[in-house]
Amino acid sequence: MQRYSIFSLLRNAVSYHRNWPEAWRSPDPKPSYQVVIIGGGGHGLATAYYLAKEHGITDVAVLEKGWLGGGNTGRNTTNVRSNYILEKNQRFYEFSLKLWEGLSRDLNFNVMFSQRGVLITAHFDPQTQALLRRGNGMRVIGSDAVFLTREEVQRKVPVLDFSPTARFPITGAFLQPRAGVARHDAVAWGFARAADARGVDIIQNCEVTGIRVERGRAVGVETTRGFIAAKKIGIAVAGHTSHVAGMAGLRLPIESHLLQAMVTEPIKPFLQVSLSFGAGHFYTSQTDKGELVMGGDLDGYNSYAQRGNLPMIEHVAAAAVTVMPSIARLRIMRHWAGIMDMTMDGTPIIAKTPVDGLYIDGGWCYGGFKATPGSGWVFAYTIARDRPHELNEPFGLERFARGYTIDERGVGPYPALH
Amino acid sequence: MPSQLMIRSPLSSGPRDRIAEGRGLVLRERGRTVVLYLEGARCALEELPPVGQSAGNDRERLLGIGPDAWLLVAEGGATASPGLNSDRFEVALDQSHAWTRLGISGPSAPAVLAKGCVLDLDSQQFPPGACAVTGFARMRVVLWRPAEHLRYDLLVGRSYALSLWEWLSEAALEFRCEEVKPCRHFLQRTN
Amino acid sequence: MNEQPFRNETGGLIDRARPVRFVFNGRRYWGWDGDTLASALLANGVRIVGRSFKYHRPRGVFGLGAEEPNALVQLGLGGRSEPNSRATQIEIFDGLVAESQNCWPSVRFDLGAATGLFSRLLPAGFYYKTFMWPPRWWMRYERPIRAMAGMGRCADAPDPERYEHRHAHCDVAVVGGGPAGIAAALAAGASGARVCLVDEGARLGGMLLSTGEQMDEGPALDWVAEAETELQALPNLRILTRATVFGYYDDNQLGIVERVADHRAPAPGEPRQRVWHLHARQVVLATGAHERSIAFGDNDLPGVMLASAARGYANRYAVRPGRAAVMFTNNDTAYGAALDLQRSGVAVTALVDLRAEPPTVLASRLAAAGIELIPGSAAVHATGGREVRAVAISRIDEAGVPLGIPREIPCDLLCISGGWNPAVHLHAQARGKPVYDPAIAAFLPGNPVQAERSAGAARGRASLGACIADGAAAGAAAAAAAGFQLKPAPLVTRAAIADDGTGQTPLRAIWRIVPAGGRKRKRFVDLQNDVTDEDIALAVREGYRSVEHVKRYTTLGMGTDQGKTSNTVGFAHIAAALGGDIAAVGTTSFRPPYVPVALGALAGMEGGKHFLPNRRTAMHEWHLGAGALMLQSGPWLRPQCYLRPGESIDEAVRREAIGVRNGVGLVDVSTLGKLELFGPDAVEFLERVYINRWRSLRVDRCRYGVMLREDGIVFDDGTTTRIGNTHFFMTTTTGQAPLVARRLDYCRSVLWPELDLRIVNVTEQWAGMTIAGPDSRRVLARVVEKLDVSSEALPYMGYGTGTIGGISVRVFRISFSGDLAYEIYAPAGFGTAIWERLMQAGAEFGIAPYGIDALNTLRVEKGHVAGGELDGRVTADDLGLGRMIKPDGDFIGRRSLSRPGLRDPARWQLVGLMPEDRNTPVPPGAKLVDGKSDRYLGEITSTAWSPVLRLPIALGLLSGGRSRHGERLYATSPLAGRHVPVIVGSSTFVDPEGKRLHA
Amino acid sequence: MLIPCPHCGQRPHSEFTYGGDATLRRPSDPALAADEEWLDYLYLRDNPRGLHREFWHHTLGCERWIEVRRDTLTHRIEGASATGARRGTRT
Ligand SMILES: Cc1cc2nc3c(=O)[nH]c(=O)nc-3n(C[C@H](O)[C@H](O)[C@H](O)COP(=O)(O)OP(=O)(O)OC[C@H]3O[C@@H](n4cnc5c(N)ncnc54)[C@H](O)[C@@H]3O)c2cc1C
Ligand SMILES: NC(=O)c1ccc[n+]([C@@H]2O[C@H](COP(=O)([O-])OP(=O)(O)OC[C@H]3O[C@@H](n4cnc5c(N)ncnc54)[C@H](O)[C@@H]3O)[C@@H](O)[C@H]2O)c1
Ligand SMILES: Cc1cc2nc3c(=O)[nH]c(=O)nc-3n(C[C@H](O)[C@H](O)[C@H](O)COP(=O)(O)O)c2cc1C
Ligand SMILES: [Zn+2]
Repeated sequence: MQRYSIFSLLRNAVSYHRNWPEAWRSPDPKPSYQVVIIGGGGHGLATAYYLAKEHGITDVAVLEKGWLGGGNTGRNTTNVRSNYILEKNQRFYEFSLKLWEGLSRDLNFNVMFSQRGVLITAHFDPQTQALLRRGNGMRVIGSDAVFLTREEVQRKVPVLDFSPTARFPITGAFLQPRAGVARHDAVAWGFARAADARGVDIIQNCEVTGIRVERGRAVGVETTRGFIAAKKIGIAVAGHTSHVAGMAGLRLPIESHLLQAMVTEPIKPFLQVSLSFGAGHFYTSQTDKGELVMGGDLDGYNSYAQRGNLPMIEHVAAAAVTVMPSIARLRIMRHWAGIMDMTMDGTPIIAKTPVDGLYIDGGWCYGGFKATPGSGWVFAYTIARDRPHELNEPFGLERFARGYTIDERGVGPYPALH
Repeated sequence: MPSQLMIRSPLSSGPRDRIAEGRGLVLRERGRTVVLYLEGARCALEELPPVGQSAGNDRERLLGIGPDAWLLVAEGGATASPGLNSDRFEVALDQSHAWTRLGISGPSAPAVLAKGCVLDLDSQQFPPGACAVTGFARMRVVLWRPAEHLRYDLLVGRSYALSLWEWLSEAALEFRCEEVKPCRHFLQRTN
Repeated sequence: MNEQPFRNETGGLIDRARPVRFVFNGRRYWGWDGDTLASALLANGVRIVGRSFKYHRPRGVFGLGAEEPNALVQLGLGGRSEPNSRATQIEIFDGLVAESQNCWPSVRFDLGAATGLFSRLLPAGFYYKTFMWPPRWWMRYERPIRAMAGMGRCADAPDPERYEHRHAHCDVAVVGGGPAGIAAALAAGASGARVCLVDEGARLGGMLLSTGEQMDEGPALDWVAEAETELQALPNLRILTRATVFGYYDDNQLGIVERVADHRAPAPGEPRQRVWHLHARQVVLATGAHERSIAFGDNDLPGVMLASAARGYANRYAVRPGRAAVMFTNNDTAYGAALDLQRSGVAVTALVDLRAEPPTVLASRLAAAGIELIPGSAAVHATGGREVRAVAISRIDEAGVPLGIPREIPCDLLCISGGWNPAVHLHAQARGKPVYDPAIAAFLPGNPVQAERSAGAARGRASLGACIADGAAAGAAAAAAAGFQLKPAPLVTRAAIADDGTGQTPLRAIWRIVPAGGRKRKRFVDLQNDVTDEDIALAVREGYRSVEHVKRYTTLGMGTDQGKTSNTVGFAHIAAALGGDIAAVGTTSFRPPYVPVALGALAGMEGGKHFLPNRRTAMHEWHLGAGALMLQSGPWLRPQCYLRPGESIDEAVRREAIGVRNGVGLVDVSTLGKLELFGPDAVEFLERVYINRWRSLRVDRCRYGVMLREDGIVFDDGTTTRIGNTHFFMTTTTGQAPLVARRLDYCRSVLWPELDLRIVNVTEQWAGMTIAGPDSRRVLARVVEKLDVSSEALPYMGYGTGTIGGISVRVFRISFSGDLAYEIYAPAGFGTAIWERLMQAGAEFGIAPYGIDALNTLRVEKGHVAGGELDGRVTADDLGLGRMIKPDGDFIGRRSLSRPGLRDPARWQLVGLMPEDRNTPVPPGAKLVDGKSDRYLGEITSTAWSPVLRLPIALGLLSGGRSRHGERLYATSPLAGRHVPVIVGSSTFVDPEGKRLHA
Repeated sequence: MLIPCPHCGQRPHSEFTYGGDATLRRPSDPALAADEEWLDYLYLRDNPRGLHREFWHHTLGCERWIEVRRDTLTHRIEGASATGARRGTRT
């Protein structure tokens, strides 16, 4: 792998950038691999990378039905944080956040992780108390969180509505300073390049159409490019988890729902934190290119359509101008949607399955981007050792039958509400 | 026994209905409306209007609001007894206080309504006598057309009434809509 | 004064009687009514309008309408300031103020252009390869990078203008008011269908407004005017102009943004923009086509313009976009442009055609006009510092590579035509899949998925006659599909145009002119985002091969124009780099909006004050009058407390709570959900939805009930009263009320349709108020008639009806606060009057209203659970309510309770907590720790100051809490910097025996 | 997306509240149901790519639960029907 740096950039400038090598190879699939990962999103690629890096397993193929990062990795609003309510989540996401902090250098690919802070506005007492419980828990386990007064919020995010007529007066805010945003595509590409450099085969335009199970053991996958045998198979296909797991006869506690997102036209720096509105479903951050990326709540019904609709976009826009009245003339440039793998308790599944040699990383809901390095790391561990790491032990499938669900929102088995 | 207590509208503290007028538009509260919720018809369904239709006259109208549910809307004092034999239903509940009735009329009325209502209010599609329960600016309303030309009546849950009134008044601003009778305006304070 | 050096004396669709004054970059200019900012600037000789995104290169007007990539300006001032506004679509009005953006100190001299010096260091994706050292320094690099990026600025004050939405319905929606759209509307309208014709322009006519074409009977624009009159006369037809269909959504719903008052001040109450939701049964897409560019050296200099745009400026605005022009084309359409420009006074010196054998008709027309035709040649590069001064022309070989030494032709206007892309955006949004047509080297609409059809230039039709015929056919087909009988539309048939044999010769699909060793100059594909052909080649070389990868790596087509003039050209470059054809490359996905839409417009009236409607109780106004501080609680506004002069909130809450414990208080509980259940099976239903028994409940008695979700977790709690043998009155918590109502209805109609009962939501009908405290009975007795409120007649958990002031009320002896208390429900219209009665009657007992904070204090003291504890993760047993579970019989959630996780002794259970020093307040939201590890054992869910004990208390959930009574732990709040030793105990702080309740 | 409420006619989906998979059958006596059967009912879903039978509640309308057959890939709705044996069937 040719290392990226300012020097290699200078060197290549001399030759008009004609000599940059491919970031990753595009090999034909081999007939068999030790591990096949289904899904070339951030999670699948990170898993392959850590299998190679942490466990020395390099006979790995990542199979992607389309183009790398074309799933939710390529369409998410890029919040990276560990400000969860429940301890098991806090610990896992904090682990992931630590990996993020060294990721660009680890991958030798600038993923532009910008720790500008994720801020949630506080408006009402019960909501404030919930934020306090959350932040205090994070602090106890060693993560970072602070609570800002109204005046501090105003200094940090002056564009919020602090007028006396504000629809939702702001009383303070909850901030995780180390949280932030990253460049989503770069995460897929960076992991792909680093995994490839360690010998992983990355195979695009290769859709898995079946999982071959013999005597309770997964032995390989049928694909649009033929059968590929594998000793172990990891599924990391986000919104398509039910579908792919179904190929091995599994039914999962997952529904697929749409989450929409949109970007405004680019403007000069305007918002210095990643902002979440505490009294409704709205959040936004500004990319380095200048657009405000915005999102809201799930559409709320099963769907694989991966496209937006007007009522939700309008609702998000309404929240946006309610929270920041000066952006009314800013224009939306594009809106789209992703297919969310919503679990019955809103918490992911990173686990072995009842089929030997078959592992699942899914159920990421709308929060799996931040998990990318962390889940890749523990999923690789789980596959390599055939048992979960203590961090993902709680995220097993059996938690549903045994009543150990991890229900952040406390809404029960109604995926649309998580 | 006539009540010694004053009944209060969610829109105006006085005894009079709140009214606003604009170009080709009258927006008015219609207090003293009796609303009876009826469910579970004991008579033949053919005798009752199906969902989306109504029967009766402008003094007393039966609105089909659900597959087995009706609202009887009648004018009169809030304690007047409705002229419908409520034995014909398994459930007959006085819901007069649950709803606030507004009337919106005049040539500009459809344009104002179309700002918040997705229904096709074209006279072909929604002729006099038609009714519907629908979302209006995120509130649930019962909307119907009395016989009178270019008039629409609607019921909204009492707790939402002021929000809806303020919404409609703003939507009607372009028709220069203004309150006609002096009536105490409501302060809205949220903290 | 009103000198516009590049404006012709006559011609154009501008009103010379109405001069318009405007300011650009601090200078005053004049234009005419009917101008766009772009045309007015060109008329005034302003050529540099903006700076590009990455290299900050000077840019001028490139297009004529929505496709404009370059001429983006900051429009307006203060709260009306709008970044990134396309000068080509801004209609000027008196007083308009605009300025260039993304430049400092000025657009002519921009320091940011220094990036151009390092541009070799900044190929596509350079930022992925550097800025990684020193570790964690990205945030520092990021700051200047962000400052250079972005474009315009967001306003710094709220927008004073209004926005709104409007719903509309029609049988046939026609998008696009060019000749095809007009013909479609005529044809569909004649059938009697309800038609809506929508066009983004200020007037109908589409391309005809800029081409000045002729029909056999006369100017095509006369036909347009006649058609407009006829359309307007149709009763069922609505024409929306200045209205862009920005999105095509499921079930044939079009999102349209109408610029009501962007070109003038809004009338009072009028919105600035209006978003229409048009529900159409059939849609005709007559959205025309966008001309595209060709990549050659320095093809971004101001003065380089689309041929159709230059033609439009000349014809529509009587503006000469330059003095001397050279045309560069790969197709027929630039010929007409050349002739029109020449006619309008621009000296067109040459037309360079990539094709070796252009059509002879066209060649002879050029010759007649004295324009040199240079076939089989290409523009290799433009020259000039900040503007075009000349163009270098070379002959090209088969592959399009320039041969020999180029010839320079001086010019200040270089018009390009790389052919046309049908505007398939809406078709693709409607899930159609565009298909590549090599004949026109463009993507055409594929098979429609929704009820839509394309017509005219949007379907690759080239000539005016073909567009009209196509539009008419599409309009007729749409009306027929909507069920209407077709009738002839005479105007359509009258629109005859003699075929002059042009537009038939195919284009030569070359979009990249690269001289041997030509690395000195940049060849732009995407002007807005500064994407060059080399960037695309680099992406492909580095393995970013999918069109989506190239897009994301280079940012091709990701600007505000979404690649309208550049995408197909870029795809062609990808195909070339991969050695395949464009069809295999495909397109990136088309997404709404077609043009960017303001957030304010999308928000409509919902932005701000009306965001989520508020609900008010019947006593709302009374509360305000009594000095209540109102709190938002879900949709409701509720009194937090009633402030007396000089009181702090804490003081008021204490006073109110003490008042209840020692005397009597009155609180508004109208927000509770209220359901009535009727029917022989109502009691069976209750048995199935609550964890406790109901069959045994006698008439006129209430009972507290707990409902679970099917997963065994507490869903809601409240009281239900048997007010008749088969008639129950249920209350739910405020927050869950709508959910409970829906879920009970689900149980009834989906799970157990066999049960004979009816559920009616009566929440709105009843105002609710609780009179609580030791004196409450005495007060109630004074006002209530026809009800014996003595403890014998109306015991704890008893129910009765009576009248107050002649109004019948429902009285429940229920207590949330833990004191003697009555919930009184009255018809909402009488709520205030009855409340006032109670206040009057209570005056001598010192009655005071209390708000939700005092209510909360009281229930914490009593150990009753509410929101903080009911967090959606607790079981009844966690709350100490396990004994309520009936011994037998199914109910929702029961089956889940046997799971080990729900019986784990380490579960968090409800406890009461007191500060060890009986003095220090317990920090809200604290975690409970033992001080020995970095784990927490539980958390504080509610805090209060106990009016009875006169010390701070708290409720919490604690792992294995019930077996830890007496233990000492810490309530730690690092956020507040507080760490308080607390003693675990029972959650009931007062009256554990319930004496007060039964008093 | 328009949902054809069998009672009220075509209405935008924003008037409705989603109710999930309509093929689930609550065990008639949950106490007798095996753990797997209960797990199945409570948590496991087919989550099909394609035709889905699902419940919707017409919240800003007739306030009835209805069953809708909808394609989750295209959002095309094949039909909708009322729930509740008794509702509206009486004469
Ligand atoms: C709008 C939106 C906003 C979001 N915001 C955030 C956020 O702010 N923060 C956050 O942390 N998370 C966020 N998320 C969630 C996050 O994007 C995802 O959880 C995460 O990216 C999932 O990564 P993945 O690699 O598991 O899935 P994906 O990136 O979706 O990758 C799965 C891949 O599997 C492929 N695949 C599917 N089926 C097959 C098959 N049969 N054969 C081969 N390949 C197949 C797909 O093509 C896809 O490329 C958001 C998601 C969306 C849609
Ligand atoms: N080769 C070609 O394709 C070509 C080239 C040049 C000129 N022409 C000429 O152009 C004309 C084509 O006629 P036509 O009617 O098909 O197209 P047109 O370009 O005349 O009209 C399209 C109209 O649709 C409007 N529009 C586009 N998208 C819209 C949207 N999303 N919302 C609202 N309005 C939208 C445009 O503003 C325009 O007024 C003919 O006169 C033809 O000769 C064709
Ligand atoms: C963080 C982020 C920023 C984006 N910025 C832009 C942008 O500047 N311009 C643009 O056209 N699209 C932008 N997009 C949207 C993408 O173009 C695209 O719509 C999205 O990745 C979904 O892919 P699809 O539309 O091809 O399905 C952005 C997306 C994300 C996730
Ligand atoms: Zn309905």
